[in-house]
Amino acid sequence: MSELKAPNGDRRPIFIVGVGEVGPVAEDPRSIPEMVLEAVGMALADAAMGHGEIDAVVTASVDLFDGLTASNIAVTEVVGAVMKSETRIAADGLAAAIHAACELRSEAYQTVLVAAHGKASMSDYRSLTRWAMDPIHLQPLDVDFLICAGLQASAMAGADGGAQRRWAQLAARRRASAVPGALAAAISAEAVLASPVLAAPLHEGMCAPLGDGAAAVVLSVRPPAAGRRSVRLVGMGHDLEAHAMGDRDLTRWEGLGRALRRARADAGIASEEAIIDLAEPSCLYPHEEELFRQACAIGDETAISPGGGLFAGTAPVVAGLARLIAAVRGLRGNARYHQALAHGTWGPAGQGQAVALLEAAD
Amino acid sequence: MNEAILVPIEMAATWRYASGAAMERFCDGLRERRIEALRCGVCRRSYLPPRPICGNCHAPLSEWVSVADEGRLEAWTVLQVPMLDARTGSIREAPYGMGLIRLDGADTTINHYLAESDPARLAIGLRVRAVWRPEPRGAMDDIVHFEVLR
Amino acid sequence: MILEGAIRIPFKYAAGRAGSRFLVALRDGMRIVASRCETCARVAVPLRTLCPACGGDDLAEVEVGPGGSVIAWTQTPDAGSYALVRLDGADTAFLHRLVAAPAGCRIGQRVRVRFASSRRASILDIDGFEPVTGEGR
Amino acid sequence: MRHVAIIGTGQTDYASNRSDASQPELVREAAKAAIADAGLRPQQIDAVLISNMELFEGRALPELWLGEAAFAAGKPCLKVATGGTSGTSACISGFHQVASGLFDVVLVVGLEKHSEGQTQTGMALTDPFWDRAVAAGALGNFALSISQYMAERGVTERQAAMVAVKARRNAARNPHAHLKMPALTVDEVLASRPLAHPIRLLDMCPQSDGACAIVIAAEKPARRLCPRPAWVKASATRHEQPYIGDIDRRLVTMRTLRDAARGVYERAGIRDPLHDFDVAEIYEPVSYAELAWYEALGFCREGEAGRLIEDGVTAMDGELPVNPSGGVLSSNPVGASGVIRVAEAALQIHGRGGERQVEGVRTALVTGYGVYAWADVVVLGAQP
Repeated sequence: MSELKAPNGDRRPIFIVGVGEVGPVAEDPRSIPEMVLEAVGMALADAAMGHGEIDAVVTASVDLFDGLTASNIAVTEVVGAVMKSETRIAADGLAAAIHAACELRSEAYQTVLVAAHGKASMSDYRSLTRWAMDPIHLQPLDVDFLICAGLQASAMAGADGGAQRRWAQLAARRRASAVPGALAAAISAEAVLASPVLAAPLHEGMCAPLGDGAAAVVLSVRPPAAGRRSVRLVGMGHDLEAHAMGDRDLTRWEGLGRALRRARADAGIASEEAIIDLAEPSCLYPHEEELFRQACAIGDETAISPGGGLFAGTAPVVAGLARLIAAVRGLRGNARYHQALAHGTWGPAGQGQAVALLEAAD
Repeated sequence: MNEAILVPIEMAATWRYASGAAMERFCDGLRERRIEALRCGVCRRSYLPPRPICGNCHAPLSEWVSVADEGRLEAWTVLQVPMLDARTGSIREAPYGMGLIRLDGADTTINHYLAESDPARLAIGLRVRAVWRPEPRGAMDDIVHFEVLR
Repeated sequence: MILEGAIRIPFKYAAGRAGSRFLVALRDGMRIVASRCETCARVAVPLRTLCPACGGDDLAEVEVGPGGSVIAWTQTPDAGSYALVRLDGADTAFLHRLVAAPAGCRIGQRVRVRFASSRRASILDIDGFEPVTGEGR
Repeated sequence: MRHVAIIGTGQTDYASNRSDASQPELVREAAKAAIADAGLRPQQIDAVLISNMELFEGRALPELWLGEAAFAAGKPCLKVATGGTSGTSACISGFHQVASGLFDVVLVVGLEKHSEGQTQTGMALTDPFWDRAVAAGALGNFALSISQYMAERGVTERQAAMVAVKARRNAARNPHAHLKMPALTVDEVLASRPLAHPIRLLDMCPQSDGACAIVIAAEKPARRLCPRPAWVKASATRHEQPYIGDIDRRLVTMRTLRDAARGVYERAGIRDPLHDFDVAEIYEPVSYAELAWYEALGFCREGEAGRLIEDGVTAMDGELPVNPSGGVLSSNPVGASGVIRVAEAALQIHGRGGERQVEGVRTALVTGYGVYAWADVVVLGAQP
């Protein structure tokens, strides 16, 4: 492994050289391998690379959501992992990307492909999330991720009567900026409040619609070919909160605060006030975006989810990697953005949190 | 008094699996007792089951090859304990034979049941042929099992 | 083409030392048992083998509830209602169903645990929290 | 590459049914033992990795419920689930996380509680268009590949039975092992209930409940805390095509294990594995597989594996003791089995192997095996 000296100490910069995303759509008629094949093909083309230049693969998938034991076996060939190292380590694509960056930092590899897939349409996804809950004290009550989100929203709204309206307006604003053809059509705040309640105080119009998708990213310590604004992953951190809702302060995402502190320490960014030009949060509900802004101390100077974020639609497990892709595209396509933050979360009420800090290298 | 409590929970779940284009054509073929493999343009290996790409060459598989419903027994065993038949959810009684069969025209083997379940009458290299269900419906169990050609 | 595949498989999860004692106390004594951490004195429900606050594992058994106050609640069209309740004597909140509250309830509402008539050392030995009328407006 | 070492290990006892403890309580038992063995306090763990084949217990995202018991609440925590290689792959991920400089100390915990679930879950959820049509499971699939291996390499049922005997006799000196049979004989193995020709009951690994944990540290803490750190010399993972029929004569060729071993030997300076290694903990779900691995790992030439076991070369007093712990054949909580291989090899280098300690271990080989032919290889050494 050649010794590449990094500008900031012994660590080499990590470039995000290729991104590719499929969906999210309400229902993709294709098989999971076909969807992942397309996303990987897009990412490799974007990186102007072939499988021969990929040293290792990191994948994100969940057996119970795919209905398949060791479900990454379905994508081994399409991610190019035959006779190669594949690490199937995450339930969210951004967490997988963070582990891939660790593999690069360890100098085990120079270029790593990250892939994630999720098909909410192939199962009763919401009821499958019950099987992630404590089987002794929670699962027999049929508690699932949506019910946990309702409880967190309730704890945040507290006696604040205006919370629902504020959230309806935020959901309407996010969906209005979604790219045409997205999973979620534009909707007014009134229509959001008129939509059926799924888990009080959450109305259906507030909830990010779940669908099918796949995403892939190529990370490398080798600088990308010139000609386009290159994007670097400069800091990363993740965290796992306590599982029981009753053990946590539901009015805050403490785990995200810790993950961001780790990412800033990793990036050598000392001050809390480091500006973030673009944030791509992985928030399924408006109250989660408030938790996100609070935990990351993000104000109005930061552009948040220009493309609508998850409110435009998302695929489970893919969400965090899709946010990383949105942040990379944002930095590439917008000269006034220099620092971006991509966020991923998994589990009930944001129990797992991951943060990646990106920089455009002009 | 330390009673060890167990919490019973039954999992009942359903998934809607998408076959993908290649597997769909393969299953359609089975309905007419036709077996087709997909050949890799680079390494020329023809794969069963068919799939989007060749994992060795990272090349798309697009050349369909018709394959016979008989071939060579490459490996065999006889299951002597009952096993779950995941398709039906019922238990498949023992003994029953199983083999890896290289069908004439295919380069990979397929794992399927054998009619023969006496180890003394099974050996690598035997010729075997598929026994089809009377009305195939387009699934791998349209082949009931493979009989040994004596 | 789409193929439907289903499984139906029974699982049985060991509640373990702490879980078993908690569930047996529901069944036999209609008591809600929690752990008080000898290191940081926080009381966590249900009974644990480790303190969620400081990670300590020197824990004493204490009883909490049955009354408490709602810190969060939700209602679903199909799966009923749920509440997170800080039971009297506990530092952590406890999640269970909300019963006898068709119109839901409000944060801070006083509730009490309603036990099931027939109990078999399960979390379902509790029917849920029912609002206490007339106590603490 | 930044040097990393294993400085602590912890294991529960493995048994067919540990309904005395919940899954988190087993995880806590192993994690606490490993942290104490490393001379650390839980707060000094920077990140946690969990290895668990969630579907066997019908779970999704198991790290959410189990993480706290592994001291992971408030810390970075991820999970690996890649069949039998889950444990070794989680350890390799831990090596990379420490070598990355992001963490100085990482805890890896493997767990499985087969008694809580159904073994058929693994078989029921195979490819619905292909494997699900044929009820085989690991047992049937191994039996198929063994018929090829026996035909081509001439190994006998008796030689396979010798592997099973070595495993359970070694296990008798391992307090954690599930199947301790100090007086097991070859004839007893050959007389045990037939499962899938030619595999008999005692040729096959058990299903066990249990957890195993290791603590991985960067060079500075490793030297400060551990008298004889088990340094990670090299590691590699190779995955394979998805269907059993894709893999040509699986046990005979095993290209994944061969390629992983070749690369790792090169980086670790291993030229003659049979003599350069002092001990090996390899992943053998069935007796015949250990013989196939001897050849794939270069302990002997093709077709000589039978002679190796007959001549006692891999016995405790042989040239290269294989699986002093009793191996997967004696204890098999799948999500933990790969971590057990790494932990047992590290114990040998630490010199804390107790009754199963091999004399003067300086270099140890570890392998992980999963699904049809996924392979992991790790080399540990007394020097970085």
